[in-house]
Amino acid sequence: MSIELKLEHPADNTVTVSIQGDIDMSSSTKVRDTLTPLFQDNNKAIIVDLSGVSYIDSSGIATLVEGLQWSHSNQSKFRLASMTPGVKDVFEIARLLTVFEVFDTKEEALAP
Amino acid sequence: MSIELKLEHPADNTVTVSIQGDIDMSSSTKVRDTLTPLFQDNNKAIIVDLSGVSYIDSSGIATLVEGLQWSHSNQSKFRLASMTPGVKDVFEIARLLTVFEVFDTKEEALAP
Amino acid sequence: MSQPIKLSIPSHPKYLGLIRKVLQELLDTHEVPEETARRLILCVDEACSNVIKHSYEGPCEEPIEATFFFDGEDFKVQIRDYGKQCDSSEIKPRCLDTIKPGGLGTHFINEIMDEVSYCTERAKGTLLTMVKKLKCELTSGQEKDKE
Amino acid sequence: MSQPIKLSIPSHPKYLGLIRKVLQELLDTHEVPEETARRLILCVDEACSNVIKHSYEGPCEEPIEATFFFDGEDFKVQIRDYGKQCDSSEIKPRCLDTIKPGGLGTHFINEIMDEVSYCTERAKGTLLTMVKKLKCELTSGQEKDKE
Ligand SMILES: Nc1ncnc2c1ncn2[C@@H]1O[C@H](COP(=O)(O)OP(=O)(O)O)[C@@H](O)[C@H]1O
Ligand SMILES: Nc1ncnc2c1ncn2[C@@H]1O[C@H](COP(=O)(O)OP(=O)(O)O)[C@@H](O)[C@H]1O
Repeated sequence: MSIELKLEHPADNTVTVSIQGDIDMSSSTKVRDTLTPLFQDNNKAIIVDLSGVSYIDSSGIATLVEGLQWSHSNQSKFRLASMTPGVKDVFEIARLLTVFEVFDTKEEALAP
Repeated sequence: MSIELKLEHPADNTVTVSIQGDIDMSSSTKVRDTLTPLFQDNNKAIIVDLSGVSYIDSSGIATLVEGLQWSHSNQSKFRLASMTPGVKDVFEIARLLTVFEVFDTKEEALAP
Repeated sequence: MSQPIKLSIPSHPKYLGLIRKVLQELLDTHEVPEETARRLILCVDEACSNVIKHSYEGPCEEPIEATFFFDGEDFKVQIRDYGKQCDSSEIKPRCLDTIKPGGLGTHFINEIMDEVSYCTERAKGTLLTMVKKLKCELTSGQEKDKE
Repeated sequence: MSQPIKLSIPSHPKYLGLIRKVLQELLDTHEVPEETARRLILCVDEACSNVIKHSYEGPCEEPIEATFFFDGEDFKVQIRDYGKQCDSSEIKPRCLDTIKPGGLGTHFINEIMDEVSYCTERAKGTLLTMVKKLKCELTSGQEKDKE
């Protein structure tokens, strides 16, 4: 049930965050604690790999919206990759699927 | 949660029963309904492959004990193969691990 | 109507996974299609999160009681807490036009469920009742199978 | 002692899987070692099966209530039914010397649990209380990790 996050730096000023586990009220704090420091760096692109996430609730969405807000105010990229059907459905009901930059794979999300 | 049973006839008068799923009070009837007809045939060896069973309770054990009784009264073989640690532990607490013929693999159980 | 399944957990996020597992298992037993099951689980998770956040104002040892009913073609879930009461008209989603964090839980519940009502007519706490009509869902699931 | 987790199911074998899942999840949350968890799940499953078979004399819509407590180093579970009462001295394993089907459930419970008591001092039904001291288990689990 515990969540795991893995950071990688595939290019300069680019970081990928791979999340493994359910994102709910008990784990979204850990996701925020990992993402927030990235917003303060000189990062130009953050890619969140959601392939290991089969469940996300509104607290998880809220955390990702913070990334979106950072990208808008810093002319940076905040991209979501590899959503599972369950997670995609939640984004759809939240009417946020077209608001985020969403990619089928991490590789596509990494392309400039 | 539902249980699945597969029958094979690797040799004359020999049948293997592979079980997939938890054996509890809700599914042991299905195990019995599969095993009982085999006791009435001219079978000389029944091998039960338990590799797909991670949970067994006393009703499941009772069903397998019926196989043991059949083998004793018919000079036939009733062998158990590939117990998972959870199932082996239950047999141990029931003090039945040494009473049954237990094999690590289905192949070993098939050797005469 | 058959006997309900009841689960009572302390008001703490660490038990949300447990309540989701129970509901998943229960919906599986009743052969509710996967997508519908996922959405119902989301609603129950959001309702319990709101109890923890708003009714009990943070994790504590007070109970959250969930009761699940299968009533013919209806799936009904009730979430009972013994925390702070509020005017049920205050429990509503914000306007979603601005993109900002928060305020989505009640939106999910209202979008997914067919009936939602909050009742505070009791000494303490709130009883949330949510109903989902499964008939169309089950039929559309079967239709899909036929394809 | 922290607030218990309660689960109520109808007296039917199809819900035994649900109760095992709940307990597995709960024992995971409390980091109970895998082997101990498996054995505790077996006891609860056997106790519920016995309620279905003996107290309610077959599947029905009456409730089985399970309550799980973590009390310091003790794990306590109570199983409450509202069925037929019997003299608690009658609830006991048969002699295991003869190999025959049946009569193992209470043996498992007595072997695995540290305390077992059946109480019928109530208008209807029975309250079974089982306690497992986790201290030694948790320590031996940690010892194994060190090896
Ligand atoms: N169980 C509750 N008790 C009291 N107020 C609630 C409850 N659930 C929701 N609310 C109110 O409804 C608002 C919207 O809830 P929601 O859409 O879940 O978003 P959020 O919880 O992120 O604010 C909350 O901000 C709160 O004021
Ligand atoms: N909940 C119960 N209510 C009444 N009698 C019980 C209950 N549980 C067990 N018993 C009695 O104890 C005996 C032994 O139970 P058990 O070891 O589980 O084996 P089995 O149920 O296969 O007979 C049962 O045959 C029954 O007479």
